[in-house]
Amino acid sequence: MSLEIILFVILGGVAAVTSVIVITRPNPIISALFLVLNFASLAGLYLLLNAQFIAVAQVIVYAGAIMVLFLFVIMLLRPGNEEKIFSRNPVVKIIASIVAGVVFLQIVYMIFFTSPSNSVTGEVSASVNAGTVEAIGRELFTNYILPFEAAGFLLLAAAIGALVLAKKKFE
Amino acid sequence: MQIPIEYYLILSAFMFIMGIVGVLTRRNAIIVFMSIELMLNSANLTFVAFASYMGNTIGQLFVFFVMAVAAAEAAIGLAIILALFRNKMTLNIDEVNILKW
Amino acid sequence: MIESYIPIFLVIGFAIVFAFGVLLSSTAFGPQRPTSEKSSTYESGMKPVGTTRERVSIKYYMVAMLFIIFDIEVIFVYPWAVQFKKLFSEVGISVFYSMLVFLVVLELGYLYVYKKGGFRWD
Amino acid sequence: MINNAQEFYNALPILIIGTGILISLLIEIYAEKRKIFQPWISIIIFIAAGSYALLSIEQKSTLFMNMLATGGNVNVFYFIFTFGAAVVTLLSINYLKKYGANYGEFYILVQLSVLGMMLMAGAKDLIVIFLGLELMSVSFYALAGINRKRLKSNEASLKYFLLGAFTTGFTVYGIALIYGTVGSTSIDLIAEKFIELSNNFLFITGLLLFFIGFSFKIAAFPFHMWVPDVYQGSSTTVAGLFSTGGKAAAFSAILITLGALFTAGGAHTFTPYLAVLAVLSMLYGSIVAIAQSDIKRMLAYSSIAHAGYLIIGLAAGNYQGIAGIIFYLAAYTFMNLGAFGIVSLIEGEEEANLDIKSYAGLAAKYPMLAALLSICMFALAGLPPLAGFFGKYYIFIAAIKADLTWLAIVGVFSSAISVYFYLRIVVLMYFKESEKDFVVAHNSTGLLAVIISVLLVIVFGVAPGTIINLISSFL
Repeated sequence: MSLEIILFVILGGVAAVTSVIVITRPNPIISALFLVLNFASLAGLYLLLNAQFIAVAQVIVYAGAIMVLFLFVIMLLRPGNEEKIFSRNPVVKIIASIVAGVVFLQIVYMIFFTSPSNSVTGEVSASVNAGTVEAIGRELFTNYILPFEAAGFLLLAAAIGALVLAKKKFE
Repeated sequence: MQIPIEYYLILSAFMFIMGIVGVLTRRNAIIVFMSIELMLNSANLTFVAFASYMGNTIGQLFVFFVMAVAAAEAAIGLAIILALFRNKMTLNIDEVNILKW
Repeated sequence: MIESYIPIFLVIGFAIVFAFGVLLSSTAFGPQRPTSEKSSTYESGMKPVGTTRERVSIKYYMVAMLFIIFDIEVIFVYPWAVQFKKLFSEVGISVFYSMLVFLVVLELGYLYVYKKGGFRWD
Repeated sequence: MINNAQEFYNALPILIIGTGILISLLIEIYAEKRKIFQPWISIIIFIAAGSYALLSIEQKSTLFMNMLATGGNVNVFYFIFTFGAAVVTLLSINYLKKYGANYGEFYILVQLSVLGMMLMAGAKDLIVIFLGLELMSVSFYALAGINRKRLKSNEASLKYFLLGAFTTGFTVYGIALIYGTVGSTSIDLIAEKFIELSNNFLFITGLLLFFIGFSFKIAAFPFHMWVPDVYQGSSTTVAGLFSTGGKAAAFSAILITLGALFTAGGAHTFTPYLAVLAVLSMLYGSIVAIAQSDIKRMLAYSSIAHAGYLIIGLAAGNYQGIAGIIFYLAAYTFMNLGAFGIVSLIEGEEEANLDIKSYAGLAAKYPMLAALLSICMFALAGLPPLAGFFGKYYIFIAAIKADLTWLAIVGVFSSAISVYFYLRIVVLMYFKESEKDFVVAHNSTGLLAVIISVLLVIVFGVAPGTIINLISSFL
């Protein structure tokens, strides 16, 4: 048992369990809190995968994004608005969970069947260099300029759209 | 790398399916939205896992752009939810039904 | 590789232990003589009314929503800043222009939001 | 980036729109009389970009480090998007006042969505497709809900957003699997490795998930539930844009990826899946459209049926099919915009007169509108000699050449059903007495937009051969 395996089991377990909790809690506040934990454990997994910069970006971006989500939950939640899942139409939902389980097993089978680990060459040294800020910056500003500018316009569209839709007094 | 990539893929597939189940079974618009975030993040985990096992930067760049997209969607989605809430005072997507669904 | 993160994990572990440790030690070692008055909710001496799950009007929601967008902008600037000198000597001025275009697009968006009063408190 | 003058000229259509967005934003920030300026400036930008795209149609090249293709059919798509958006803008000038959402941002968001569509049409890399798709979708979510005070509009945008974001998840996951098996997101590389990977389950799953994401945008059958609600709830002109520009853009992205696979010899990998999708979309759309009483819902279901006809071209998996799809998209864009345009002209304040019954006896009161709407309806029904007929004709011929005669027969059968509900409106207009008394406000810009699109429909119907030859020569 190396450190890496221990960390993977802990972080992966946290990610899996919290994702279940997020979608099953009746209270959105609890869901939001566990979503934070889920994203934090994903950041840890990114570190394990030598994607240092992505891990940092994950923490920065989702700390902000989730904070805002949380705010909205507090702002919009009516007392007593907590729904009971599986109470309405329980049969349909149990069937949905069974279908989801079957699909999951199928994917697991498929992943082991194709065994991608044979086709990917695990060069640890290359991956350490691939995840640094330098490598990402180099790739982004040489080959990926068009997507980069497109992302700028995407964020502009989101800013305009958010203002148009949500500003209280708007003319 | 001691952990085979399969385990990362299975973890991300599990999160993806939890996201789908969340979208399909939950009725609160904000929780549906959180489930969608889960789906996007599971795709990100797949990207990073493949990228680092191949020693390749492109996948990590893609994660970057997916984060930008998730942020844009978060902003616009919350704005839509807020606009709806002003007029209707509900987050339950089953109560949102003047148009036939 | 992962060993190089041990200091970070140590800091995180210390933070968790410290946070929980202080809380737990105060309950473990502090004197506890609860009365009904003490264990009721503290509302500045008034009698507590209503539930705790109340809707709270948050006036700065517009700023919060726009924060997500401009947060991403900063994340994009960061790798550029780190690599700028190196790329400038290799690729030339286009590295500068590509970031200029990106910033102009988003700052125009910022200006638009500002002019339309998106940051106003209402 | 851009290295020489020629590359700059080739990139002009997309650069014009990009600069145009910034100019419109500045106008929105500073200009005093922006409400008057804004739409006209954006129309000028669209027409400039579209005309330049047509002029430089022969200049094939790839730009931005092999990220974006220009020339050939990419420019045909640019023409469709920009002129379609120009028509929508022209229609919206007076419509938005009536609808109660006369914001300058509307025009900026339309431009942003067109930029997204153009990125999708020219993409050489999955990342550009993805960002273009999202740019288009985010603008569309905002456009659907632009009338913030109206609950219907809120509801339409919420439904569009939740389902759209849900399918974005599928698209991203699909791209992740494709990337993992190929090792790159460049479409050329994916096509190169296609044969080698065609037995790889993860790769095929990735492609399927990717297409599921796009089936949503083109409104194909199992992913159609949002279409009628969103079209009904959002403003009529915007619904026209969703059903034409949005659909054309999603098809352009599918054609890019599938077209690359065709050259690699993978033309028939997805034929069974696509054929089922096509049959279900056509029949479902046509049959449910008959039962509709609201004209926007009827047009929405007919748009599902049209997605089905277009998918036949994909299932055929040959170059005739692709050329047919591009021709059909061009024709469909303008005939559908004409129909939505007339609906937006007749629509009164507070969304009155959207009932199909309102059209009874229209020919006596407004012969001009009735005649224009009849032309659009004939074209949509696919009656010769209008553009819609030739579009269907080319696609069905492609299907027969690919040994999918049964699919073509189902297509003909479904168009026969659709003739019923299109012509029902024409019959109502010409042979029924008017039940409701209402006045259609004079709207010269809107009428101009409808006339332009009807003229384009007629042009496509008069000279289909030259256009299809032009399109085929670029394949």
